[in-house]
Amino acid sequence: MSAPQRDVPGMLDSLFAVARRDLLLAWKRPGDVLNPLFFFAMVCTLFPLAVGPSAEQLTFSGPGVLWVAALLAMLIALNSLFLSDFDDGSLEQLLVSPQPLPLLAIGKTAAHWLTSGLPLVLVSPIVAITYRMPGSVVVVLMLTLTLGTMSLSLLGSIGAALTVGLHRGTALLSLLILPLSMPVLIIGANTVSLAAGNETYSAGVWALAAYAVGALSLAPFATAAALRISNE
Amino acid sequence: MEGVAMGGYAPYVWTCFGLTLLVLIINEWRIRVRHTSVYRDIEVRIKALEGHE
Amino acid sequence: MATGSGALTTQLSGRDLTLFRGDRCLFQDVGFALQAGELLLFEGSNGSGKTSLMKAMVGLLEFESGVIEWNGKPVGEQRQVFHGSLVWMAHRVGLKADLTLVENLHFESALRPQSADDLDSVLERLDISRLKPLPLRSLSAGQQRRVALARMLLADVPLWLMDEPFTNLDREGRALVMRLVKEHLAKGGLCAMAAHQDVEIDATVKKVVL
Amino acid sequence: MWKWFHQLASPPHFYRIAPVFSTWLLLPGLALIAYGAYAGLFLAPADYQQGDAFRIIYVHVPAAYLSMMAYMIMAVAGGIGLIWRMKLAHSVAASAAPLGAWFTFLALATGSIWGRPMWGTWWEWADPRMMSELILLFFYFGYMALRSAIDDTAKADKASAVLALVGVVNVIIVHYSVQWWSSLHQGRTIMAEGGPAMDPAMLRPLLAMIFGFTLVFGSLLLRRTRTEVLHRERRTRWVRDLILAPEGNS
Repeated sequence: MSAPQRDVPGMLDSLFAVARRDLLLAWKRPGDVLNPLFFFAMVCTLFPLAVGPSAEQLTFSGPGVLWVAALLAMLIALNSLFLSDFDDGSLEQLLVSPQPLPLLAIGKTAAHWLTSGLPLVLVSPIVAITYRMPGSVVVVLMLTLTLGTMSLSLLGSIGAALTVGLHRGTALLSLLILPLSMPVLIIGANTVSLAAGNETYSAGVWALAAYAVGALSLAPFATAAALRISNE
Repeated sequence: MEGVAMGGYAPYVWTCFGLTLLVLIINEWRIRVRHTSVYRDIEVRIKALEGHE
Repeated sequence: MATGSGALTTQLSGRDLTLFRGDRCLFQDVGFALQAGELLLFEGSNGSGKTSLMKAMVGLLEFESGVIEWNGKPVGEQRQVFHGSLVWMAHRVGLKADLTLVENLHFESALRPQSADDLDSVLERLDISRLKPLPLRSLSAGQQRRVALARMLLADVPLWLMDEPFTNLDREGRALVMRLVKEHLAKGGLCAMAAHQDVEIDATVKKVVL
Repeated sequence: MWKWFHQLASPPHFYRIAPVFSTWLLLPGLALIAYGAYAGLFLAPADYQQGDAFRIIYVHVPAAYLSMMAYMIMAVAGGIGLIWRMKLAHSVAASAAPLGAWFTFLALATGSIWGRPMWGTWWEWADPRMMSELILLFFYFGYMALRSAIDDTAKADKASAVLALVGVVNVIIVHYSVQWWSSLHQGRTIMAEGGPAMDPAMLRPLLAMIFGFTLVFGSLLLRRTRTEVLHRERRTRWVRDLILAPEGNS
């Protein structure tokens, strides 16, 4: 070219651009954000109906129920992570961009967490109060859910990338992601239980934080590799 | 005979060993069946395409 | 033979390219060499592997064998440089139907080097500036193609890769594409195109028949 | 050495020599299992706590061991296939998955049967080993489901290799988190910790069983892989020649 070629935009700029675009898309389609939330609320309603409304039972099963419901709601939200990008060809455009794909994957996952994990964390106190959870435990619940849903978003992005474009995607995605997410569920729910029983729970919080950091440093690479494979 | 009785645990112990044997046999059998069927599929296809016999 | 690969000449070449899809061999030992200012045409009937060849060129598919070189160096060793030098206009436009034209193009600007051209003047040239506030889903297929063309014009890259650029375009639109490609080549750019119809252009055209 | 390895990995060559290797693994493997089973059932002394029920260890531990080894083989083979584009490695990974799932199932079944006289229940949720094993089984199911959901073999190979590698990291975390969890709930384990303290008369048959099972597993894996190779290469020239001129030129 006659003029010297201009520089490629910065890597972080592209990360934020991807996140901003996905947030904008979520804003234009609020249903995609709200549906998992309604699902979360409904699963939490089903449990007292099934096992009985006694206060003792609710405080006992509360942490577990909330965590399982949050896990399932995250799973429902995951399906759409790469689906529309795959369908309209914009995934292909991301793959041939000069930006590092793991970073773009982080951008997408971050936007996904902001529109699925964060709302869950914000709604969880309301549900927790109906389960007779004391305030100090609710704080622990929100803290563990924050760290846990981050990990779930990151892990889930791997599964979503592996199954995007497959016909039986949804059921398969659960089959892949649920075993992966078990450590998060185990640590998260039991930490809240420990807090509810007035025992020391900090080890669980640290473990969740470590898991989230580990997931953040490894999962984007797996997601990027999976996206390249799935788009073939 | 005393050894076979396994001090009262015979049903458990022998079921486990039997199950193990079964799993080994099933796997061995499946491998043979699959190999034969893969081999035959290829044979049928090649002969159909190339008109042997 | 493309010799003398000086640092200043932009060139794209492929050697011994073989591609399989599943068990099926799409093509074998295809080669080409493209210099600045030249148009490369992949010709062939539907299903001959034109699209697959182009996808493999940009790295979306893997060649069974063979190598693509950009400025004399295999693209596998300089993925980011190569991707920073191209725009890929695929069959699907790759834009978000829920976002407006401007929002879409604004996002694209964070991915690739951008030319100095002003967004408004580019939209004006493509005759889509009145569509600016509309979400892409309310645009016709032909108008969406034009937005994809705007993405190409706004990127400051030497290599244009176009898969069936004339689909969904009327006669006027096709003439527009040809004019844009010609200008790009005249500026020293390169263009590779898969097309199943004849392309009439006043430039050096190399053909690969699949 | 490298050349030899490459030659071994070429499909026709592998197809030809796999049965030979397989037999040489199978026969000593079966002999070891025969000895181990006999000695374990009749020669080894009964455990002072569990009585004769402890003899289930002679099939449970090898099965559990193989369930994990198969997963490691699957992940390592997948990684090799992904990085060095070695097609044989993907065939190995594809063949190891169902075998591994079978041994995981066997470990779960024998563990559960063992648990019945020991715990008084078929399934003890708080036993960390059984839980890890169960989650491992789910991993296998996910892996095989992903493979079968993708039609294109090359794509299925790569996608499942990524999954297996992610799974390996996670299997380890699952193990520790389950252990922590069961310590909260007073988990009970059937197997005593500290293997070396075992009576040699008990340990010898166990080692023979583990080793024998490994050899038999290797033999099964080789032959499964061989069939997989034949299936994948079904359109190549060497398979055509092999099928049109059978037995004659061996």
